[in-house]
Amino acid sequence: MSGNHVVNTIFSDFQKSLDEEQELREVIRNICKDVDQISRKITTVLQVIHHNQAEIGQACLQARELFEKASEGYGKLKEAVPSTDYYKYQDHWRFMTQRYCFLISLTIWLEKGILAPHDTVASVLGISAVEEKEGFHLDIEDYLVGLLHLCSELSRLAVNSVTRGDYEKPLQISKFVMELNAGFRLLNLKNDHLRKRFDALKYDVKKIEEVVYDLSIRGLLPKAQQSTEEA
Amino acid sequence: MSGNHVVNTIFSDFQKSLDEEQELREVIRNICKDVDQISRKITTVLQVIHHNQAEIGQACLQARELFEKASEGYGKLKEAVPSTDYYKYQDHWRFMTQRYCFLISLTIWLEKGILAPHDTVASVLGISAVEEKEGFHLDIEDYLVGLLHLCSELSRLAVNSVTRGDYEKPLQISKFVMELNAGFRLLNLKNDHLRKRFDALKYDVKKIEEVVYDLSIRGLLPKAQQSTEEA
Amino acid sequence: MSGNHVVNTIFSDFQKSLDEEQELREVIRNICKDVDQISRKITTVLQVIHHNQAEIGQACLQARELFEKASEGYGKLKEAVPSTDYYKYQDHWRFMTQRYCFLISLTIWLEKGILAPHDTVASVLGISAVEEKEGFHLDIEDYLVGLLHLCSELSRLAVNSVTRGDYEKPLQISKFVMELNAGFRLLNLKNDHLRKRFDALKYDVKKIEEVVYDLSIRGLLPKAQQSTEEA
Amino acid sequence: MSGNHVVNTIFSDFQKSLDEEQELREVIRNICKDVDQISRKITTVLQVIHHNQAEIGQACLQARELFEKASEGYGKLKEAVPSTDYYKYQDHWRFMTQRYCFLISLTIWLEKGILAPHDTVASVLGISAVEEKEGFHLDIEDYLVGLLHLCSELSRLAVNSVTRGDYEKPLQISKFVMELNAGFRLLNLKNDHLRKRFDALKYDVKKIEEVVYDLSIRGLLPKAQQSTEEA
Amino acid sequence: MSGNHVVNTIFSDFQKSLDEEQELREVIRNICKDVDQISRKITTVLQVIHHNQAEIGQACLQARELFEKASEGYGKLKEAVPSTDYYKYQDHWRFMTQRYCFLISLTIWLEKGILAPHDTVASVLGISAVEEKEGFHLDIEDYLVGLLHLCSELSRLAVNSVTRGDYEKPLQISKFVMELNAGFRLLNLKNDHLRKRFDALKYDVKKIEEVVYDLSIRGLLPKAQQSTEEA
Amino acid sequence: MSGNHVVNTIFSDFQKSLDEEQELREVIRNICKDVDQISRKITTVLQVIHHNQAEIGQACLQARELFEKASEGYGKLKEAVPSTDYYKYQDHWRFMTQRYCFLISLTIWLEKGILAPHDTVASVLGISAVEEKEGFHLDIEDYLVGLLHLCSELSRLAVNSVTRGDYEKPLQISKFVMELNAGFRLLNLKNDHLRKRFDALKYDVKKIEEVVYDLSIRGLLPKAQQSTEEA
Amino acid sequence: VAKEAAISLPADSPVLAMFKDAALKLNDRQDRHERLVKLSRDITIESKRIIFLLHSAITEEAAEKAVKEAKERLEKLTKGPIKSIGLELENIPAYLHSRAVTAGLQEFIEARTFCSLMESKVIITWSEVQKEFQYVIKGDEDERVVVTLLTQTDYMLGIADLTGELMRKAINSISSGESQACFHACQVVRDLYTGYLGLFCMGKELARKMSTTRNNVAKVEAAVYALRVRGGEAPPLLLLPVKPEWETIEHSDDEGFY
Amino acid sequence: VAKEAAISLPADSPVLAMFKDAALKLNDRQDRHERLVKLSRDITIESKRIIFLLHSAITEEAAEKAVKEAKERLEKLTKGPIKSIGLELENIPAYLHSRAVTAGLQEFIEARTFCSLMESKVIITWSEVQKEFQYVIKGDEDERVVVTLLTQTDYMLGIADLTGELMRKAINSISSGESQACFHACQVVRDLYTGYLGLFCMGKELARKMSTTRNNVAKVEAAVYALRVRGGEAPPLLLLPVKPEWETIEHSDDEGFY
Ligand SMILES: [Mn+2]
Ligand SMILES: [Mn+2]
Repeated sequence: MSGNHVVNTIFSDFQKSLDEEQELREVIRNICKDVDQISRKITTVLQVIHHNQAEIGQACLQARELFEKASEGYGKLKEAVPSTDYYKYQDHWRFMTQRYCFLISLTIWLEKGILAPHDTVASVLGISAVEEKEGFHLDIEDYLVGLLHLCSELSRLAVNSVTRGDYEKPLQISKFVMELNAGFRLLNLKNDHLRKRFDALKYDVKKIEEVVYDLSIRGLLPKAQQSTEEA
Repeated sequence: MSGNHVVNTIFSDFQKSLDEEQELREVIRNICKDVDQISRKITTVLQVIHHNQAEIGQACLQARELFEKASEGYGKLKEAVPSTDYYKYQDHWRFMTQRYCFLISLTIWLEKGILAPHDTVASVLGISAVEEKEGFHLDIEDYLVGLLHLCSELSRLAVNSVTRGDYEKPLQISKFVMELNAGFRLLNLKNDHLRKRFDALKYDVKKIEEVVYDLSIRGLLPKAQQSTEEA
Repeated sequence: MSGNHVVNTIFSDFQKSLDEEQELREVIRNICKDVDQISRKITTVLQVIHHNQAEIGQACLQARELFEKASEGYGKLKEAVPSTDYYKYQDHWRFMTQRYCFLISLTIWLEKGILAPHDTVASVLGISAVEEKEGFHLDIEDYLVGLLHLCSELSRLAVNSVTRGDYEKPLQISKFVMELNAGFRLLNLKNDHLRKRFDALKYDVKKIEEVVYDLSIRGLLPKAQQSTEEA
Repeated sequence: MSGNHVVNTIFSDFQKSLDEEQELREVIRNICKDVDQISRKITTVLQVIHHNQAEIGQACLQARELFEKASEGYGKLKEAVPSTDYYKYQDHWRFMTQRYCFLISLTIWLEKGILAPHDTVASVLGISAVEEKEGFHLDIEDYLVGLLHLCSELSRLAVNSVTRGDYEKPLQISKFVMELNAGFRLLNLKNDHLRKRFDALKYDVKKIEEVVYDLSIRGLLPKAQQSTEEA
Repeated sequence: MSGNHVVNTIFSDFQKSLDEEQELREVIRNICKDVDQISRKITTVLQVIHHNQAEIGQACLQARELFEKASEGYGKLKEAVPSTDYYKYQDHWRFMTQRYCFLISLTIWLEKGILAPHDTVASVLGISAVEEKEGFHLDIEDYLVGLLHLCSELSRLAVNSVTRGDYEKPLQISKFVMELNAGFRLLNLKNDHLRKRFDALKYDVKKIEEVVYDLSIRGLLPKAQQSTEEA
Repeated sequence: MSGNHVVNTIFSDFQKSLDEEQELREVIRNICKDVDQISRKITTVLQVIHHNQAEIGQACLQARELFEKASEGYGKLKEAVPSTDYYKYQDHWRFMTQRYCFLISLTIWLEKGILAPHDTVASVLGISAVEEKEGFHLDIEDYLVGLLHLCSELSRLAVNSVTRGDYEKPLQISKFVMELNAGFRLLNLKNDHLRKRFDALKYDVKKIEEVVYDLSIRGLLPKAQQSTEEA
Repeated sequence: VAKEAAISLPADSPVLAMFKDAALKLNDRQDRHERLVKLSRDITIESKRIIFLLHSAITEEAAEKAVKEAKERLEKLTKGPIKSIGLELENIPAYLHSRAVTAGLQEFIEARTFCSLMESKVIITWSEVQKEFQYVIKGDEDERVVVTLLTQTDYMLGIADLTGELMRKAINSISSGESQACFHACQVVRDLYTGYLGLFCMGKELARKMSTTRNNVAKVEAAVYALRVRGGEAPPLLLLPVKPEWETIEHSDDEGFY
Repeated sequence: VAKEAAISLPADSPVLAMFKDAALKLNDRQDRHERLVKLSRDITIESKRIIFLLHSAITEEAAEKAVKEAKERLEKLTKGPIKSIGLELENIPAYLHSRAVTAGLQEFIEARTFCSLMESKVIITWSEVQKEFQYVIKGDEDERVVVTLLTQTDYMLGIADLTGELMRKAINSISSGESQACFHACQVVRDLYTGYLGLFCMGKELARKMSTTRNNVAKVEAAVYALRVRGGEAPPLLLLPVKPEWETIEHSDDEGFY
């Protein structure tokens, strides 16, 4: 019967596309697994910043090397994912990419004390920063989530810097995070995940403020800084 | 009728196996109930560490005695559970075993300030640390969950030590937990429960770091410590 | 530092065991995927019994061939799973095995009109029916769930047979399902899943009884049958 | 410390009462398990009524014997449960009691074709029908739920009687169930469970009416009956 | 017809008992509504403790007056509920009673800083603390749930006291809650609701400990306290 | 503080309106309870149509008398409910009104064999059929649900009429229900409840068709009818 | 510090620029999402109405008329809101907003395939529908092609719901006496069910619809069963048992039925 | 029979007329419902944006500006979609469609009360808002008044959500150094919480929001606690314990803070 034949075709076509999708997902999963493992290594490498000022530079170098490797992984991903299907498979690399945005922006901050722009982060990963009809890129939301992770880590760093006797970093962090905070306030967030992360930013800001206050009250703020503060 | 006979055999066989399983579960439940009760006593005994420095040693001794008793219970359990069925009945003792791992590793830390290895904890319970060919063992996952409980308890202890005027313990705790944290970070966890518990570790770490910070900024860090830190 | 060494050993050991487990799960998943796919083919092949009497024999033959293939897959599974870990990984093949129990018992019923005993079904899958000392077996619960699926499918078949003008099959089905029903009623079930499936059996029974009733009141019952009934 | 003493007393008192309750529940559970097993046997014994007219009498006798045994169980239950705590533990025997109400009223209907009154059913179980000042009784709601089960079973019996060629029983059933239906319709039910069961009654009624209809249109109604109907 | 008579009697009897129960529930509901409303007033009155130290005494007096009124309500309840039916209708007053236990124990703690024993709370409500032979009593579980609410409220109070500049209360609260915590830890809880509430206790404990820590590290602990602590 | 005062006013105003609403709901509930009880009586009175042709007229008369009483109840309802709040409280009488629509349309069908229009049904209840900004009326959806109940009851009546030997009524019912069925097909239903009820109409139609078919096949259709059929 | 920093973010700050840019992008996304959700809602409502229209036809000619009207209205959807979706996403990754439009497209597929079945007894395929979603846009000088993405999953989800409509259709055919239509609908539902049974890795959403599909099969099979056993076709004489006397009467009238 | 009856429903059949009439009424309802849902969605989105606007102001003058803009945009809502709701329901029982508009109105209340609090530290009351929902419509010759129904429950549900915004506001004030604003927000949240605690028979929806409200109280109290104990106000000297030496350092610098 022709009707039956059509039905059969419909389902076998669909199964074929399901199989292909499944296979592709397997490929993606494997690439992501490797790239994710690298991110875990970088995280460990960068942990040192909380306990050892002297090794920060070295840690950044190591991180940079690992970013290169990660970038190769992203290259494979870019190749594997059909150019129109970025958002179809995004869940596979979403959290990982957010972590990379965090790690890269942290490294750059440690290196130069500046905010890594969206396209810089993207270029470290070897992908585009522009969202077009087709193509693999760095989603702006993932980039922003990465920045929120960064603020959280920096608030921890502010605390640990003081423990280590470094009274300058908290102020530097304070300025930087305040700027980001001001920036984030410009965003009218709807997205659930991003919004939730953003709501937590306040607590990081508060913690940093407390650290700076603790320093200021004890006259531990670096001189130059202090006079500005009192002004 | 022979068909009927087949049916009857199937169902009476099944009922028999159902009954046996039921009975075995009853036995396991009863053993676990007793062993669990002991764990609750130990928990109470060890609560004293948060309020009374002087009684810690005594508490450890008491805990040790109770571990002996618990070990007898685990002996019975080992006997009751067929070697192939460890994972069939695991849910009965899983949470309890995690609590014991916590309690034992806490006791050992209090006694010697070191991390109790997997096989040491297992031997306190009188069971093997390896999933041998056949047999009742201390699942490494349960051991690790126990360690995560330990970190949580130690972060509480750091807080309470300071209240009690003991400014050394927080530093000791800090070092210990940081090492564990570094270890955990390398793991590529899939397991849901362990993963979730692990995600909470960062809060414990942060808490401990903040306690150390509070001491540091007030110059309350023990001298020796302080110089090392600054070095 | 020795403490550090202990920590490292623990975590690298654990990572190793995690990796091994992960790998094993991957192997199991892959085998199961293939075997499961076969089960779906068989399911589709056997759907013909509802609208085409003539092709039932052919469908059974096809199913038999596919069971052979499935049996090879179970062979691999048996090899892959350590004897002590059947219950650790059972979830991977549980639903699939229940489906096979259903498909095999349906095929055997279609071929010979009898109930396939537990060990027959197991042997079609090439595995043992007994939970021997160590080893991969056909869990009796899964077998029973398969039988409940069978009753459900047969109640559908009773309806469709009549539509097709076959008035004998409903009676045959009625006898068969009543016997199974009587068997199940004796069980003191605790297990949630089996219990739930069993509770649905009464609807299948009722449906079949009503089909037989419809035939009987219209004098459509086959002769031989009718005299027996009246006797 | 006296405060501490108060606390200790409170908790040890409570643990004692918890333990006692636990023990009592264990006793109740064990009794219920046995009594429930008997009910399952009776259910199986009475299944024969759907397929074999001749053995109905015998089945009733067997059921009666088993009711005696069940009654002993209820005796134990009555003794175990304190008079003020009937409703505290009711959930343990609620479903089982409903099943007994069903089985007893079915047996009595099969024996004499009449409705077993509340107190008759209670006396078969050896318990009181009234919620006396203190004590274990047959809750009327459970009795009514039992009657609703009865209607359901009788609608099935009407169908199967016809299959068996017994054209009288459906009429007898019809009269009986219609009366019960009229009774239930007068109730202003609030209770959720009873209400829900009651809502299903209309399907049983409809089924029975359709069976009588099928007989009537084919002229299969017994003579005597037919004339009455037409009168 | 006699059958019909039986049916009628059954249903009219049942309707009568339904009506009576309904009426009783109505009575209970009305009493509970009034008593519950009072509890809400007390809750509101006592909220002042979080932001106005000076009015605490006054609030306790008001609460006491309202307890008198509530006690009258409980008197009516006691009269309305038959001695055997406490557990039948318990759901009507369960949550309300738990709230009263909380409110009374809070008031007594505010007044005298001690734990209100079970029988004291019961006597404030004018009911017995024991489940006597027959009768309305204060279920110990409800009492304990009330205490858990108390711990939660006190942890909030600890925070707000500090905000208000009262640095003594947190210590008093800390001692009190620790004792209760130790008591609860000994319990082998099965009950779901109580268990769940209990699991939340640890968060209250932690919060209070951190408040005391914050005071301690800043040298804000009242003198007497500090010396004891250091001892 | 003025802010606080405003907050207090907001809540006391709201509580006042809540109290008033609560009171009103109580009044409504009580009226509905009585009116609902009448509907139950009417249902019982009209049950006779299934078993006794001769008493149908009498039953209609009785129903009419009870409708009068119900209409008084609706009068009270109309008075009690503020004219703008019909849909605020509709849930209280929704199901009851649907039942009345069913009962009234059934009575009118029994009396005259015609469809009771919306406004007729409304006028029997003494309320308006028009939906205006304000006022108590008969919601069109409730009226339609009532008609669906009617179809269901009539399909039952078709079956029972045949049993009673009345071969004319099924045809009359068939025509009537077919018309309604055609009418309902004009409605583009979204409403969940109405849609669901409507989906069940098909089964009533099917049942009626079967009855007419059974009669036709046996030549039991009234003469006049039969010739039309064959035409 | 905070206050100061927050306020003083200078106009030429790169941080400010970055966030302003991000804000623009995020707002665009949100607004687009809202517009797409509205389009999807419109498609859903009209599709439901088309399905309703197709059900309401009882006679064959009414059906023809209904199919004709349905086709026109479906085309209006294709050339209206569905095209708008394509235009909206012309330069945007389509999957980014697939969740906004899935409900509407699924319902459209339900209507579209239902219509194709009634017209030609054949279900229009995914690629055929996808072709209908291609639009040639004429600019001032050049032409360009815009496509509204229809994922194969959305198509299959729509088909799964189609079984429900076919079940309704089948039962309706009984009450209007068209047993052939009923049998046909039944077989299509069965074929679709068999198709779904064979699927592997079908995804959560589709798996969730399986139990409804199973129920639809049961209902439609019960309907044709009833049609055979109670309502219709004379049973093959060969299978007849010894006729009881009441059967004689019955069959004497059986001639010419149907 | 069926086929015949179904088709032959004569044009003058009262049954047909009744159903045609019913179909009209039901369609009207559905269409109206759809329109109202769309209005409600629009109100929700714009209200959320207004709340966002109010949060984004950090300095006092920025706040004044934001409040001014918020008021204008709120008024646009009142005179736009909210008025449309009133007009849509001018001759319709308003409660019939209350579910269609509740989400939008609640969100509006959240924004409206948030704005009133920022403007005057006082929450605008239900009856005041209800008054804003009254519109004088000028016809050719006469005037009439149209009111958009705001149920008191919707108002209270909006206020319950307001506690969340106040909590955010409070924590934001800390990070921008305005501790007075923080204390004020804290006290308002507490007062609202106390208010809800005292409510009796508050209805399911409101009861469901209580745990969120409770969390908001906890968060805001933790914030002011931290402000006091760590970030700010010198503790009253009377309460100070014997100063350990390290405290001397600390307090020597404490002068002039804040
Ligand atoms: Mn649909
Ligand atoms: Mn909000």
